[in-house]
Amino acid sequence: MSPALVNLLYLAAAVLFIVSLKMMTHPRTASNGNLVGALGMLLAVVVTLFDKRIVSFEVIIAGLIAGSLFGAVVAWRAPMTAMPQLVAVFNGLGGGASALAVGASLEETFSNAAVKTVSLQLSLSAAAAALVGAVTLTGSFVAYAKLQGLIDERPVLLPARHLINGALAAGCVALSYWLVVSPDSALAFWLLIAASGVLGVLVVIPIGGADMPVVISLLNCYSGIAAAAYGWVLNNNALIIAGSLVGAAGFILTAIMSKAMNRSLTNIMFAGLGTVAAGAAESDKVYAGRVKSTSPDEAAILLSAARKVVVVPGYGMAVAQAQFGVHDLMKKLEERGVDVQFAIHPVAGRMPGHMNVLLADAGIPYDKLKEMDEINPMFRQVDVVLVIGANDVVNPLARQNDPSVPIAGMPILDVDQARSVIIVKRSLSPGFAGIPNPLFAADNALMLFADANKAVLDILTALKEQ
Amino acid sequence: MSPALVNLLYLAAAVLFIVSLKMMTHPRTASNGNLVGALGMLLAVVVTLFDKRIVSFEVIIAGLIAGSLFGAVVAWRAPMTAMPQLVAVFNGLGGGASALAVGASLEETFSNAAVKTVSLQLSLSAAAAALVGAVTLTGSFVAYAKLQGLIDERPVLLPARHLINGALAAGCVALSYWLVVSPDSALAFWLLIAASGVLGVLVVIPIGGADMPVVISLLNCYSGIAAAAYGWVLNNNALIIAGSLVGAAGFILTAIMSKAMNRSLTNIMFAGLGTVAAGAAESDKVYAGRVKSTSPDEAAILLSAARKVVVVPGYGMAVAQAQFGVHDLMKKLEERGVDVQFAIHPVAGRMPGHMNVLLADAGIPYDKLKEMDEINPMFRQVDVVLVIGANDVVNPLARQNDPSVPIAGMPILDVDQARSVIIVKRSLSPGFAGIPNPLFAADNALMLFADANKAVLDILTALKEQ
Amino acid sequence: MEESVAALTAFVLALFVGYEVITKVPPLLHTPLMSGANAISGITLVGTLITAGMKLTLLTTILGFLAVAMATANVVGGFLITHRMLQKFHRK
Amino acid sequence: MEESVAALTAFVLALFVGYEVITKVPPLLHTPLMSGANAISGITLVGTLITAGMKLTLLTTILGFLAVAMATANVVGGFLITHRMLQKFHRK
Ligand SMILES: NC(=O)c1ccc[n+]([C@@H]2O[C@H](COP(=O)([O-])OP(=O)(O)OC[C@H]3O[C@@H](n4cnc5c(N)ncnc54)[C@H](OP(=O)(O)O)[C@@H]3O)[C@@H](O)[C@H]2O)c1
Ligand SMILES: NC(=O)c1ccc[n+]([C@@H]2O[C@H](COP(=O)([O-])OP(=O)(O)OC[C@H]3O[C@@H](n4cnc5c(N)ncnc54)[C@H](OP(=O)(O)O)[C@@H]3O)[C@@H](O)[C@H]2O)c1
Repeated sequence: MSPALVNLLYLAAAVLFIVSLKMMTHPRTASNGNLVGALGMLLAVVVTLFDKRIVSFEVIIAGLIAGSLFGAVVAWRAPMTAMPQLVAVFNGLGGGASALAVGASLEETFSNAAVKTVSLQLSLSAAAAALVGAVTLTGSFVAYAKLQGLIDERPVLLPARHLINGALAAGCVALSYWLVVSPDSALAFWLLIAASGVLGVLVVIPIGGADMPVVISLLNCYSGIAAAAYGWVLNNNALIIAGSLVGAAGFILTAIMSKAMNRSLTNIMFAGLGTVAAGAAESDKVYAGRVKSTSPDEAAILLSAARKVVVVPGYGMAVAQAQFGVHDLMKKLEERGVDVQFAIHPVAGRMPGHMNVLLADAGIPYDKLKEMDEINPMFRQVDVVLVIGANDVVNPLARQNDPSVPIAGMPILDVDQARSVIIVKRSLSPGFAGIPNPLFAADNALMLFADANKAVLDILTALKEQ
Repeated sequence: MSPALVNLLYLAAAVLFIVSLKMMTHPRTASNGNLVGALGMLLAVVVTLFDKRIVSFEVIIAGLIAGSLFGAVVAWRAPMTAMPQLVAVFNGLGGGASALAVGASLEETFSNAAVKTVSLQLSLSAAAAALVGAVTLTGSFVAYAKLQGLIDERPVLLPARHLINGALAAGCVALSYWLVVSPDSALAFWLLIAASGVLGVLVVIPIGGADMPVVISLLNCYSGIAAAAYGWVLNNNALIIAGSLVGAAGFILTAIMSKAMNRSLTNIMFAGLGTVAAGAAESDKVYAGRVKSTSPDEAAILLSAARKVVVVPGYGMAVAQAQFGVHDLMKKLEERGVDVQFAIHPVAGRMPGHMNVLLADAGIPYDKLKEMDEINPMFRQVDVVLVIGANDVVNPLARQNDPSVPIAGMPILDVDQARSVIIVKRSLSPGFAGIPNPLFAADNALMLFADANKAVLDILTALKEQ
Repeated sequence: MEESVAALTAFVLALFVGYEVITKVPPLLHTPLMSGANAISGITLVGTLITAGMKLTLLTTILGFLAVAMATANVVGGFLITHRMLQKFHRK
Repeated sequence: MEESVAALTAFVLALFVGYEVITKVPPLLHTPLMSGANAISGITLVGTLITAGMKLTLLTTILGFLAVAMATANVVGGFLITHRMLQKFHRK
């Protein structure tokens, strides 16, 4: 194929990626949009294989088969709840791949006896790929391990960690300099890979498990930028455009998460949040004998007497895997003529859109899932709000201007305006932000202390027996 | 300057254009956005002047001065109501400029004794520039003349016009072919200019004055595409990017207008609409003695007794230049504690956003101007709606599915749901669509037959005398 | 050909940008948008400058002058009327 | 250098496109968006193919194989989990 035709087809692949992302803006078209993206990728791969530059196919075919098998099996078998860590793994693999590929180019250049120097473009891109690729690889795997529960998800705060990380970063810069300025062997490259790999681990270890989605999204953003830089080296528009699209996506999702949590990126990356426990004294003051608890039977009576019920799911529903029970509960209530809707806070759970995926998995139609801005004005007309494992996203303290409250200024779901609120959680212990929640002591609030899944099933049984 | 630096600066100019359009998405930033666009243009011009290719500056400086003076004087002195035709004039000049520039390149090539052939790229682009440029130039000037009232704004329907236009278009194609295939003199080019110029006149003449904004917007779209094509010849990113931005803008505005009028582009371009008069019989059936008329005094009493008043401006307000009186009326009513708002239909008037510009010109703050979707649910709570020179945009016939109604399916302002409606216009004659309006015969409607400006001033006087 | 593909890339991407950005402009600002876009289309001025900058015969000099003057009128007039219009928009 | 400017042009324009398009994705779909974008970032596969296609020594062969396999896993796995997730979304 002529170079112009190749480039034209790469452009077509890039346009398919854009169309794919555009189709992601609506749930009706999103699924086909993903297929369009896959088509774009297929086109890019086929064009590359037909391009003149490829002379040997054995390694490629072996790699394609091995990678496809691994990717397909892992993606097919993973449960819906493991999505964040799965994205992390695949993203890490992608980052690692570009680092290794650049390493191979470098080794090949050095193994070629005739060539004794490396072009500036290659050495520059090698340094960038080593840095970003290795950090993405190890950082993503630490994120995976934390979310999967393989290692402690709490922040691991090494003494003098800022000092160690600073020294490592300086080392990386020095190695990159060596690689770019006097590239006489691949040693600098592999040392750089090693140093960046360690740095990736050390940077992610001190971040709490709950902040992992932000980290994953940020690493996703990096790998997009890395792909674009790689495309610059290869002068390949498909890589450049796809890379910057991904970079933008990662950046925006990171920004949305930080904004919705009302924290800066610096705070997430360096503050080691997630270790603070709420002072017992403080929570005593808030709750002090004013908390009323209830039973599944009473909850069932309240719910079946209501005309309008809104369910507010939170992280606890994900932990307890209660979404299937919630689906059955919705069906049962609807059979009795109760209007059931869901209120989804933008940062409920632990990643953007977390609750939507779980509820969709359980078969709840997406037109029942209401965004915060849409449902907040309606809570006054709601008879019963059923809060399932959510805490921070319904905490009225967020409305205060007090800077000592970590979630101050974060918009919340105004469930306290409903006639009555039933809150399902196991104890009075705080949520992600580590602060007590005055809602639990409100006049119209009833606590149902139990595991979310058990509570939902018990309510369901009670409803059936009524 | 090195070519790379030049291109980098052109890219910067293009980014400024994008930022400029992005800032146009909010009235708070739009004014600065326009300045950003002008800055981008300045950058592009300065970069071009410093580029090596320019050897003689006299002609350039003379042209810059002459053009600036003309543009500034015309733009500065024109009244706000003349905006559509002004845009047409400037757009036409831009189209003509690119045609002449390409013509100059062509003449220069032929005058150069050494060169006996012209590159395919130049002859192709010359044909394109001649076609688009000349059509834009003459078409825009006809649009200007129609809107300015220099020629009859009604469609001029020549006999056999489709035949004549078809023949001319075929001639243009033949001339382009000659120009591209055997470019041995500039004669083909100038003949093509002449033919396209005539075509531009003949294509626009049969379109009614009210459809002119659509035509102007379409010509704007063309001139964007022409600029992008020109950029392809010069291999200049600033032209390519700016051109496609403008092309997209023109296309979208054209689509919005056709959609809001519920007509296809083909219908607008070829149907010669605007000649139909409503059958007298039909309107008799609709109005048949059920129309109640009122006086400025009675209107003043109704308005001052209201708590909530919504003003619906239409084309008649623009014709009568009543916006300043409307502003004073709003002030007077507000002094008396009446809540006054404005309901703006997307195609009220004769160009998109027409009413907004006029009301803003009269000093009415833009947060009082409500879009259709926002205000429609609120009409039930409105005491008095004051319709000033609007007709089609409040015609309940549009709600019917009857395909013989030209505006069937067009969304309208639901003014008939308000407690009472006062309609200011000079007679029962129809609006742009040429159909009767059952609203005028509704139980809660009162007609105030007068010129819009006179009626508003009379109401104001009556209010002051109360 | 390589260059043409690069040009096409810029063209296609800019169309997407244009589409996305312009569909976000509210109806309130459609008239200024129309005239602002028209001013930006005056970018052909850059092309006319290059042409006029290489004057040779009397004919091309005249053509170049006219082209520059017309394009400049488009640019200056376009930005100016847009500016005048937007100056009128203000909150209470 | 010319080429680099063209690359930069594509990069900048694609950033604008990405920003405009992605800010329109509703929160409902943020998780699939994240994993879909990750799948697209597997475009580095194209780069690894070019590298692996010129095998020379044993070391570069191994590296090339690993790179292709890892990038393929990213692409295949990424699109597949996105597909599985999106299959779950449906109206009543
Ligand atoms: N979505 C995102 O993108 C994202 C990303 C990072 C961080 N965050 C943060 O995560 C928080 C999300 O708020 P949220 O309201 O969803 O959750 P939350 O505030 O973290 O509260 C979760 C609650 O669920 C309860 N819970 C845990 N396991 C349970 C089980 N098995 N059964 C029943 N209840 C259980 C816990 O109380 P008990 O222990 O008493 O049961 C806890 O109070 C916000 O602070 C947000 O800023 C969100
Ligand atoms: N905005 C756009 O982009 C655009 C573009 C092209 C076409 N259009 C079309 O234009 C129409 C706009 O609707 P519209 O309701 O604004 O206007 P309209 O339906 O055209 O009605 C205007 C009314 O104003 C009255 N009028 C004219 N001069 C007047 C004066 N001096 N004083 C008082 N009244 C006067 C006329 O009645 P009298 O003669 O009885 O006074 C006429 O009924 C729609 O059909 C739309 O599709 C809009």
